[in-house]
Amino acid sequence: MNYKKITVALFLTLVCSSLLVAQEVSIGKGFVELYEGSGLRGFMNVGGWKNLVMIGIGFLLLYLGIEKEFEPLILVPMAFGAILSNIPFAGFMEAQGILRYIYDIGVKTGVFPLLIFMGIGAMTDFGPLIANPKTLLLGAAAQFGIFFALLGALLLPAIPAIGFNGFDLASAGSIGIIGGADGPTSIFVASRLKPDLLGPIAVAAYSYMALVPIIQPPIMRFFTSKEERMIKMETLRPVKKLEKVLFPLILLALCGLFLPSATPLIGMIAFGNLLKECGVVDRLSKAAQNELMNIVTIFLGLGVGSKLAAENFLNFNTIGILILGLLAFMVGTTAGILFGKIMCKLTGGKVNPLIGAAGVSAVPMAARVVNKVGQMENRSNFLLMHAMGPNVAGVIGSAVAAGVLLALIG
Amino acid sequence: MNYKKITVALFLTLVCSSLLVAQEVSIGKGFVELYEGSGLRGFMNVGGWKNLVMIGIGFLLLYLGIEKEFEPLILVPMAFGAILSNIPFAGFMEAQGILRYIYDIGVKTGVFPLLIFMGIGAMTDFGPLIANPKTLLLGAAAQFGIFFALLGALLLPAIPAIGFNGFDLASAGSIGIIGGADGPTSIFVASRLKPDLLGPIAVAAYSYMALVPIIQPPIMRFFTSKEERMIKMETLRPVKKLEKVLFPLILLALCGLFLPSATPLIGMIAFGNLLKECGVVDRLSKAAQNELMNIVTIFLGLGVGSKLAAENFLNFNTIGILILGLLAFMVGTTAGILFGKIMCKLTGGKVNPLIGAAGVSAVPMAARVVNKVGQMENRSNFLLMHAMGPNVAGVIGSAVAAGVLLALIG
Amino acid sequence: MNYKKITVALFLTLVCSSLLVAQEVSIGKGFVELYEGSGLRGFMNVGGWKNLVMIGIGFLLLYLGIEKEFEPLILVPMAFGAILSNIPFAGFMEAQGILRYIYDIGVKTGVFPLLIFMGIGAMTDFGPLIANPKTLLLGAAAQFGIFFALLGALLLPAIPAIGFNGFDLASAGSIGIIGGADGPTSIFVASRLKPDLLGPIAVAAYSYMALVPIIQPPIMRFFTSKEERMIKMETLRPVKKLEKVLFPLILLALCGLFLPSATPLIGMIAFGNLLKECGVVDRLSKAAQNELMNIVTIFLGLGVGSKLAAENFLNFNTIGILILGLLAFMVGTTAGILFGKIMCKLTGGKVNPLIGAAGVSAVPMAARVVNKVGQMENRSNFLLMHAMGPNVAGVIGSAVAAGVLLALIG
Amino acid sequence: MFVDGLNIMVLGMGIVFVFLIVIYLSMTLSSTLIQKFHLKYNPEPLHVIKVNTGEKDLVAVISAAVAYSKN
Amino acid sequence: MFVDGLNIMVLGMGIVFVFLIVIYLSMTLSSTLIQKFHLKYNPEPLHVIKVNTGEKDLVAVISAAVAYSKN
Amino acid sequence: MFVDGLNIMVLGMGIVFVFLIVIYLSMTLSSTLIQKFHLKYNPEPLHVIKVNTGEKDLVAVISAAVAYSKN
Ligand code: NA
Ligand code: NA
Ligand code: NA
Repeated sequence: MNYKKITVALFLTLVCSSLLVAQEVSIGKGFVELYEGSGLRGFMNVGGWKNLVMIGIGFLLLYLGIEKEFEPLILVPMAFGAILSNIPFAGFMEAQGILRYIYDIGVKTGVFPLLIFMGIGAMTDFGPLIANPKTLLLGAAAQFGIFFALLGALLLPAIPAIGFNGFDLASAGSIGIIGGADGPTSIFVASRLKPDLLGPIAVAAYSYMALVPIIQPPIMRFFTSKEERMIKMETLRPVKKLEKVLFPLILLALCGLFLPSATPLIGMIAFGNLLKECGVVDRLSKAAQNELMNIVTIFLGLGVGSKLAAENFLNFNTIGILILGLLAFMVGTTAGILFGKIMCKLTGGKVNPLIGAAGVSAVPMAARVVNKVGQMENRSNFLLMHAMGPNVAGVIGSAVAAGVLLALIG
Repeated sequence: MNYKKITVALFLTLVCSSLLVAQEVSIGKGFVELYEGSGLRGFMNVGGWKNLVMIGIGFLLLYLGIEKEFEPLILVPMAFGAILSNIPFAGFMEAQGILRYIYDIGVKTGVFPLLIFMGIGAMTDFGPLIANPKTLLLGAAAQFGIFFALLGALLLPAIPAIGFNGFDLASAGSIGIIGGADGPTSIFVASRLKPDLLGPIAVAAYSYMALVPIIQPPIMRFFTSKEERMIKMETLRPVKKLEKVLFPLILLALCGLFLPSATPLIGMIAFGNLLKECGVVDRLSKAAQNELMNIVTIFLGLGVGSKLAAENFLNFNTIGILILGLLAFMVGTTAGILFGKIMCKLTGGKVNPLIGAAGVSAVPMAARVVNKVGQMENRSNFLLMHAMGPNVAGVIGSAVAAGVLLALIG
Repeated sequence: MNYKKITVALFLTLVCSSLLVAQEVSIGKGFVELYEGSGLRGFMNVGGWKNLVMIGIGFLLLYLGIEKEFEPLILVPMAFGAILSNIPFAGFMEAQGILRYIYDIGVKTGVFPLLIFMGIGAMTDFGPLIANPKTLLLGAAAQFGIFFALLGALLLPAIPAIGFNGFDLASAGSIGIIGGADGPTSIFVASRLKPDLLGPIAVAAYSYMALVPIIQPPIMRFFTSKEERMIKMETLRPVKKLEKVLFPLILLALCGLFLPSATPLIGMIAFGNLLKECGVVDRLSKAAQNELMNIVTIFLGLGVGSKLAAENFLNFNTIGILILGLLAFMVGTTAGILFGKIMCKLTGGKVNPLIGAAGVSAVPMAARVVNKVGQMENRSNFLLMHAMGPNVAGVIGSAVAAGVLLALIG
Repeated sequence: MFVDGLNIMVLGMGIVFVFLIVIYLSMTLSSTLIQKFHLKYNPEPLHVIKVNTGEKDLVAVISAAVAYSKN
Repeated sequence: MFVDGLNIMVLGMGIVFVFLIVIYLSMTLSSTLIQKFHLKYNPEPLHVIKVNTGEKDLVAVISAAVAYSKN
Repeated sequence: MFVDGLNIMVLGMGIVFVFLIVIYLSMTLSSTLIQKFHLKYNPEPLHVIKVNTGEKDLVAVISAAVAYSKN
């Protein structure tokens, strides 16, 4: 059909002629404009290489999150946030940028970590802790790492030659809390005490939580004997529903009375847990555990990732934070185990000291690690439920420690 | 293994020596600081006992919500919000407090009640009303309680001796709407007319809605004879899909034409209902009913609870509000029943006057109460579906009344 | 029972006497106030008829969305937003109006379209594109409609006599992007370049996307021969999981390097897609696809609808936009098909040119239309999967085009 | 102010009744029309080529794509 | 500042231990009381006329309404 | 302004094509490398002690805890 060909020809002519006309004018200028606004050019600007390095770190975190399954739920969004916010001229952190909105609305205000805490409350069964409340002490002992790292941060001398100014008290507190082995608590405290360090602190907190199966076992074996590791514990008593319902209320009441600065964290976990345990608001409990939890996790990850800006991350502070954070973890684990040994002695060998290591929190990974280390000595030794007690106690313990820090430093 | 013991010993020495050093310095000062910031101390400050009373009220509401299942979906979060916001120094209502954000973003703006209305629209089947539209009149009559309580509020004399200044028009309108027996409507109107009274009004509205099975039956029996209560009603005609789809559109059109001040409420319920009935956007309808509804319910409860501040609640206004609210409920129920009796007469006994009581709304409880009271006289009398008509009509009726109040007072 | 009758009588007397008293005073004034604030009156004010027309358009969009199933997920909320925001005195767009909040928070900022893009990423399988990456070129060619319409918009002369001032560059770019056949991209670009035109642009974009089954087939048949339409394509090779996981990362890296202004769109789609493909964060992927997607869709629709204000819609700009948008669609389709014919020639007849039409995006409708048109010639020809490649390539292509426009005009 | 309250009461109850009666009349009218003209709600895409556009379709296509590429 | 740190450490660990011991005591007390007085968690609506008010009920009524009107 | 438009058109279509061709080349390169070196996507936790850390695990532990304590 001829008229088709004519249409096609006409169309192509139009296109070509417009190309010819346009080529005479300032296409070059437009091209330069595009080039000037490209990431390629941005990376070559002063300091641009830093963004490139941060993007590299973002991809590394992605790799760890996806391929090695290090806390992927938070690491994948966080890594993506880091990558996006370090692309030059992409404007994610500028006035109208989406990551800026997310950070300002939910991270800077502390709202997202608190909603995560509500979700954790709605997901956590405090039964094992109620059945054996003595394990609360293990959750207390393991917080020693927090204060140890705080002290360590203060001891680091300023070395102006390499641009390191030492850490002030607010920074030291934010760093110490990494030893609490609880991501949202770390983010919450850092957002209140030292938002500039939020990026590296969150990275350290989640990284070490993911590394629990690597960091803890050697320490556990170093400080315990084979006999201690083989101790079998008595089956936990059954817990009544009423005890579970009252638990969050008791927690809240005591926190309000003695340490209000910890109530944002403790209050939200108690709220979530009450939604779960009271049994008459299942719709809300499920929303807190699922819909809201998932949405907030995406946004929290992106928002925290957006704080992995080159100027805040690529400096000697970060190295200090990573080292101190690791120390905090190790010392916390050690303190938990040593206290476990004391409890073992005092109870005449009824407590397996390994469960003290779960006191750092890092729920539920630390409890599982305890179980595995125990089973390496004795396949029939099931410590999981016994380790869940100190494990959830550790969450409470680090929230309390956070409250103390916020009250004394904040 | 000796080296282990040495490590342990060294570690313990470090801990102990640091304790000794530290004890020489100002630990006392830090302790005082913590004590000064504790809830214990806060309750002993001037006015601190009021916070304690409010927390007690919070726990009472929790008890009612959980143990007695009084509208637990809203009462549990509301009670928790009240407790949290009354803990001294916890800062939930201060500039960076999470409850402050929730209140400012969703309650003060009226956004949360409107989203709840959208969800209610997506959950409500207007079929029984469409099948028997005459029951709209019952939903109109039962709104008399609103205006009765409004008048009552204006009649209360100011008694400066006890610190009661009487109610102004805006307060009276906000109080009256409690008689609408519809929580979100009450919260919406109060947030526009008199935010200071929002706390007690919301508590009164949800409490009386929960108390419908206690408040209504005596009134129902007082104003009706056994014969009236035994009246069986004709089976409702089937309703066509098209009628259901058109209903929200008609509702919206009329509301826009005659009473725009009611369109925020009516418009959102119509929107939600259209999502449900049109059948082509099930994803959105389900999101409005579930995900969004649950999340907003949690936040609305917390946000409203945060208005249960001592200074706004512990005064004679609240007593007046609780009494007037109860009156509004009772008068509304009475008006509905009396109008039901008139309809019974006019139709030659085809209408059971009991269903008039469902006109206050309090969906679906009031309709169920009608059913039960009917069955107490005659086990085979199923009034549920017949009562659903006036029941949902009551929601529309109180939204219309709210529109009138907003237009004339707001 | 006598006492009952007395109560009833007393009650009725009270009501009637109050009516009498009240009638003496300014009920008339109140009635006038209500009338002055009614929609009826509003429509009679200067310019009020325009609101009425816009409401009519809203109902028309509802009809198209519901009865004709034109993209109902977005059209139903959008139509409702248009109706609500055009009701006089209802205040949906005023300082405390819910639609104003929704628009300001999510549409003006570009947050909602970006979240939709994340959801699309989490829902899209790029497998067919990875299996046959040459189809990317078809997705590029079909973007010609964007720039054609842009040029067309600039060519329209200003006709002051009818109040048409011609389009400036920002307007032309926003109009052109309609040819990208991608709703969120259009909304995002318009919100950045020309928010005033957002309403008609969104309406045009979604309308034409819905009209793909009407607009495209005649063009497809006009530019292709029966033999071409009957071409069967080779089965696509299987795609490895690793390729799918790497795809969003490659996309992001290239976009960051060469066209940062497109990263908000491309970055969010890559993020969503990575959540889906990496397989270790299913909770988040599902949240992005469902909960978050549905909630944001409701709000985006309402927010965009709120921009269908009479003053922005009822003018000659809108007519121009509708015509230019249609042209953009048609030219884009044509360009895709013509490029398909070129590829057909170059590959010795291995590519069915029809699949070029799917390059406009409008996922997945355009791909289905290709399949149907192909099957009309040969029932056993399944082009669906082959058309999905250019189809999703079209999404990327128009996001890239959007980036160019934002970089050069924005 | 008491008189204001009385006015609001009369006006309010009046408006509520009138408005709900108007709804009643409109519903009756609409139901009558629907019955009389045998109108039906029967959403059906008006397409030259019949292609479903609802979300089921989207899911179908995506599932197909997923099914295809899972190998 | 090091002294500040030491103070915070001592005070912090002290508070953490004391606080968790207080929780421990309170839990033990509450468990004892529950055991002793045979307290139970048994949420039951207190209604003159027994009408369930939970959400299941809402769903039931609405389903009933839906079931009814689907014809 | 018409010239501006032409420029944008040429530049725009040019960039779109170049960019999508670059994606095409990168994808081809990546697919080739994957094929050549038999790379696989096989996420597996690198742990001295093998402990799964995904969410299934979390759910499992919590369910276990729930199961245990429901008596
Ligand atoms: Na911890
Ligand atoms: Na009502
Ligand atoms: Na496109």
